[in-house]
Amino acid sequence: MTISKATLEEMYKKMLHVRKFEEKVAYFFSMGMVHGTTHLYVGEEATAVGACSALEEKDLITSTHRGHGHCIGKGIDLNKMMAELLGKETGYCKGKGGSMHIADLSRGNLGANGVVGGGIPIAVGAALTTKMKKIDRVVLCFFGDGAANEGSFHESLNLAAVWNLPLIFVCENNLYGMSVSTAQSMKIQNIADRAAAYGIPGKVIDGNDAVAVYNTVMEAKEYVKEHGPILIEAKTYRWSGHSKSDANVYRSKEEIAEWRKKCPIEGLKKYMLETGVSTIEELKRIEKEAVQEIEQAVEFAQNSPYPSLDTIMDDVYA
Amino acid sequence: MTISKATLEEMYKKMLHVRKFEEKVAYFFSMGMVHGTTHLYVGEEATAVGACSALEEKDLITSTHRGHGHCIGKGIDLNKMMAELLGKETGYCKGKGGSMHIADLSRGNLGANGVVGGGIPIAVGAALTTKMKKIDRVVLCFFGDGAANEGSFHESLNLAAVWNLPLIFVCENNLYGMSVSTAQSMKIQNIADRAAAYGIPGKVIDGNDAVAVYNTVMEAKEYVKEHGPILIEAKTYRWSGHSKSDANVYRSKEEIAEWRKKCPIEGLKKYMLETGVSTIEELKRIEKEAVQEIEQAVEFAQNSPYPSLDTIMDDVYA
Amino acid sequence: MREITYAQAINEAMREEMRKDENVFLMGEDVGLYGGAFGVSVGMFQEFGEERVRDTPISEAVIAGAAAGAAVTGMRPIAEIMFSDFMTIAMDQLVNQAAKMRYMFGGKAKVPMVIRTPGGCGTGAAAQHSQSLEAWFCHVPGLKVVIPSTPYDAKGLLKAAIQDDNPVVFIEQKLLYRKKGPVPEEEYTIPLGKADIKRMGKDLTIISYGRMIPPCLEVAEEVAKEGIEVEVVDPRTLLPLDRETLIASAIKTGKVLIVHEAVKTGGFGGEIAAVIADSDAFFYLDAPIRRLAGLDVPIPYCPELEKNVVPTHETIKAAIYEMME
Amino acid sequence: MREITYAQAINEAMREEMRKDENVFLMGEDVGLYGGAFGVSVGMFQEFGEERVRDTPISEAVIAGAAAGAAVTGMRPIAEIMFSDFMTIAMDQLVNQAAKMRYMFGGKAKVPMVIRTPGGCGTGAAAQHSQSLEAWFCHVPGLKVVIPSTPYDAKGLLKAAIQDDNPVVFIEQKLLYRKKGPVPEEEYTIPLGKADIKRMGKDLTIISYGRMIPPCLEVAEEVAKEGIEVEVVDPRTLLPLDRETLIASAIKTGKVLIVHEAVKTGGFGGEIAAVIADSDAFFYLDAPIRRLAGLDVPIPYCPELEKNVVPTHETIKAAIYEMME
Ligand SMILES: Cc1ncc(C[n+]2csc(CCOP(=O)(O)OP(=O)(O)O)c2C)c(N)n1
Ligand SMILES: Cc1ncc(C[n+]2csc(CCOP(=O)(O)OP(=O)(O)O)c2C)c(N)n1
Ligand SMILES: [Mg+2]
Ligand SMILES: [Mg+2]
Repeated sequence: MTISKATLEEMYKKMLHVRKFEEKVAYFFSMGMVHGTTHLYVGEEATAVGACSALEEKDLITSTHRGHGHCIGKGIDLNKMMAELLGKETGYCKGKGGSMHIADLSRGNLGANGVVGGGIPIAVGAALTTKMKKIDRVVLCFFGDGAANEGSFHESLNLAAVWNLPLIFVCENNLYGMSVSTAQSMKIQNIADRAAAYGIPGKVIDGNDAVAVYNTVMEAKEYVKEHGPILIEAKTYRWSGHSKSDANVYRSKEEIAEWRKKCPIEGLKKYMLETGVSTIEELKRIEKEAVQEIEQAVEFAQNSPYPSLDTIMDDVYA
Repeated sequence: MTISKATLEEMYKKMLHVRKFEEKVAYFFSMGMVHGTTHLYVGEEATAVGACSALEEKDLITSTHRGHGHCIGKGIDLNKMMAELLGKETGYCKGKGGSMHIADLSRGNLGANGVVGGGIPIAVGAALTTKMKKIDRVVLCFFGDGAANEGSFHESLNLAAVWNLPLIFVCENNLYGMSVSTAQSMKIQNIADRAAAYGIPGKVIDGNDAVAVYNTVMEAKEYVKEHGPILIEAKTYRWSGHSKSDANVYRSKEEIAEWRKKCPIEGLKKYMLETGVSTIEELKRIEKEAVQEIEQAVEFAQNSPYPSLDTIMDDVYA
Repeated sequence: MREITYAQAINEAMREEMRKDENVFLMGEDVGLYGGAFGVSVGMFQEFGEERVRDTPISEAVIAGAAAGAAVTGMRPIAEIMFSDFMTIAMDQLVNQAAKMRYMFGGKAKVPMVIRTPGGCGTGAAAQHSQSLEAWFCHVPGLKVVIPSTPYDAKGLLKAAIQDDNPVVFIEQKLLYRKKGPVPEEEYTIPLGKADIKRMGKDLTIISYGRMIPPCLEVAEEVAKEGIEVEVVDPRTLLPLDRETLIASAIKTGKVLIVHEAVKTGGFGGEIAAVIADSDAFFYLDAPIRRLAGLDVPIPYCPELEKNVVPTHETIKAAIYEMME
Repeated sequence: MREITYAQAINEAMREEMRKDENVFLMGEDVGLYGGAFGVSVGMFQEFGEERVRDTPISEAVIAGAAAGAAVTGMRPIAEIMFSDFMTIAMDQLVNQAAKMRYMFGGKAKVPMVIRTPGGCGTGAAAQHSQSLEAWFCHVPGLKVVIPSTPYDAKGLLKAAIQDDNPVVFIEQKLLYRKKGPVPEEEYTIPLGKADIKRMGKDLTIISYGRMIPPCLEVAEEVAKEGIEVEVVDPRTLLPLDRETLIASAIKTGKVLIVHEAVKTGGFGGEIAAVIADSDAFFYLDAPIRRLAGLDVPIPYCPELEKNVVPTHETIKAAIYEMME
């Protein structure tokens, strides 16, 4: 499959958005300007952006606690996203959700999720709607390697398989679920092998290669519409600690350094230059725009008001 | 492996006990003499008895809602078992548990379970005790094909695998979980194939062949003590409806008739006669004893008093 | 008026809503050809087919979660959990997902789903098939909780629940499934959140719900012969609770007896008692607020024990006499 | 006396019991090298090794179930569930299995296990990481439920919980983890089921627990300067509840204010109010029983909203003034 220049540049920009967004978030946290905790997506950009870029706006995703990459990948208003992070009234959730609950139903993002594995059954339901209403779209469900050990993973893959739902399961295997490595939490090498337990195909890909992720999801879309779900395992790595309070005692400096060398953004850049899709000047311009857009989002967010106390009881019931 | 005559005769007798016990229970229900519901084990005798006969008294089992066969297989006081079914004070649970909660901790039966899949995590815990206390025994966990779709199945097999616990998982695949067939509830042929998802061996056997079940569990015992868990899938069939209130609309008469031809008790009898282990007279004597013992149990149960109302608050806390 | 059973009333409610709105569908374990463990969905598979009456694997977590996911994307699922005891397996999806989506997302999501599940003891099914767990759900903002006591209420409330844009836990009562009562053939719904005074009286208020209503009404008739006029108030919807009606009755009679089958400690009776004790009714009460509820034990198997683990005709009557002294 | 934090007190309790009894062990997500999400088990992996401080996969159902299975076969597990919100995933194993085994089996089983889990909001973690679900567990016969408010109580109660032969849900309070308090170096335990009067007073009784105790005590000191003597009673163990101490205090002061962080509707405050309203204290009360509790909403993210979703210093004080009018 050849990917158009526009798409590649869009992917490049979104990956930069993710990277820059997360750098801002990390900074805010380090300055105590943000409340709560957060889970940075740095290092994994190719997975979210590659996968979501293969989707159309009408396609749906469910996301995770580490959801910023998915949000940006699926197309989001960066201003509202940053505002939500700062708990502002102008945020996606009017300041009530924060990092772990950003959702953009209008663009097919059914929401991040604070519960590991919590979004998987919801994706099944969304795919069920898709099938029952005969809508021409797919649902893509992100979750981590850790989530693959939750009962919800099992029940969901099985039900989606039995009902032949148009659902792409994307396991972001970043080798750890908080501090526990996949070697400690499962006795298998590839989570994709679990697909066989449900009679569906499983595929392992390089989650740091945006083009590979894009192409795989592109193919998967056609497959799942006809045959039911598929499980894609994207091998990747998070550069930062699990959350803001992580001292990283369970990983070696060497391991982290090794993976930093496989930077997904550098990888895509190299690909675009080597294949001659874009010139270095074009990419520089994109980088500059990306940085500016994040700065704008920060400004928007910082200038936005907090929600009024009067809103505290709003929106519990429809 | 050759099985001793004593063991084969013991197995034969226990399978008869199960059959006769269940016939009594069915009768009691039809007469409205028993409260509640019950799940008969008729047709599946070879699985429970074959598996448990390969265990020693110190080995542990966890059982299911369809637990009568496991109870008898693991060695039980038939009187107390029948008394429990009738809700009597002399029953295993002093009349508080009934059919779905018979447990005999003194003989290693950790209990039937009213929750589908509910016993699987408990087996993991029992196997963990076994490992931590370095006890030379195994735990055997029974569950149905339906239970294999519960999240608890997934979490349990994975944890047992990761911790290398001495645990034999025995899936009694009787082709239905209540009215829903395995063809409708999973997209795979063999549940044993799910073992690969946890990096453990899986094996399909004929659950109506007591000798095959016995031999498989015998081998598995050695294996799991050294290498961690294994998943055995025993293909079998329940002759009766799911529970007392089942009109059997979801199964054909032909299918039931076909399986009745594969009667596990007849099968063992034939094996014992053909291999010359026992004579027909010997088997007849065993049959007679078995019937008598069940009659005795009925008499014991019927003559036992109901628990006094004073006991209603007892045994909530230790 | 024609009489139908509580189970039939539920069946009719589902069918009527499914005929009207193609987004409504039913899913759960053995709800299809089998017709549901208690026969509640009998015939629906035949009428609507396997797409709209969906048998699921035995997987309560994904049943609830898929309902939430389908609801938030435009369907109006009805999910059956075969026994309310197994809601334990579905709690994350119900409580952390379905109930909270709307608030967490700043009001942008709508989760119109109903979980139907039978509760209560009395069928000899022992500790894991007999619980009354309504109090748990009432502690979850974002949910609505309904527990009907008559065929009429069951039908009207279920139709309202299906039409409601929020996740509703609809708790059915096993022991009422076969009980008959008048149900009109015409279309009607009963608004969620409105209590019903099942019997008027001036001497004492019983607040009860679900399958405890019939014995409370029987006892009320009996003591009426002795001149004690009991008012029986059935909230029907526990969340949101119609506090006004409850408080008004307490003010009127000055005596409140709360009756439920669920275990007393931590039961919903505590909420009711607290609402009254913190209201104006406090100044009108002339006796402590009594709770007559299930004993604080798991449900035992043996019929005699099982029968006596929850309030009975006798204990309800005794409580009334005691309070009238 | 030396002062240590609430988290350290819990850590000490576990270590002391693990040193004494080799059947005691800890398991949970990231409890090992990482030391637990809140650092509660820091250093234990180093002291006891990976066999006795066990990291698990992210699988709450089997964590609870394996604890039950280990307990019934002779171990005394302590299982950590990282946030009490995720107890939703472990409910079947806790409620249907661990809590009921003994009764269902006619008294033959013993299930000595502790589930430690942090509850409460205030950390900016929003709706799925901030709930206070103690009321649910209190509705389950067979369980014990503990929720300590000081380092001293945390240590003594946890040691008692580990020594107890029943399943105990031990709810820790995130916002108290870093709070220091006096804890003796000598061995001690605090019996489960005994309330503690944290402050004596004669004018009004506050019944509260967990992380609401510190603001209640502060406010009590403030209003004492104005001559209002508030008694602050901390049940510490919610199940079994020390009804006598609560009732006695209500009789003494005639005014009861219940304060908890959990959502008001269906919260444990209802149970407390009901116990008092159904006791002799009823005849001594000179004001309605007030409940000051969390608003009936999921926990919002934005700090100002989050802070005001639960009782605060100001609202506690206002409630006292109102009741003293
Ligand atoms: C049900 C549940 N259990 C535990 C947690 C705490 N927790 C949050 S993220 C996380 C690790 C998740 O690992 P994985 O699924 O691999 O995602 P990653 O963080 O690596 O992206 C844990 C244990 C949670 N949020 N939900
Ligand atoms: C968690 C749970 N869900 C549903 C049920 C109701 N139920 C009881 S047995 C059964 C079928 C179980 O099927 P399977 O595991 O194959 O065992 P079998 O009955 O065939 O022996 C069902 C759905 C239950 N007891 N527990
Ligand atoms: Mg991970
Ligand atoms: Mg089966």
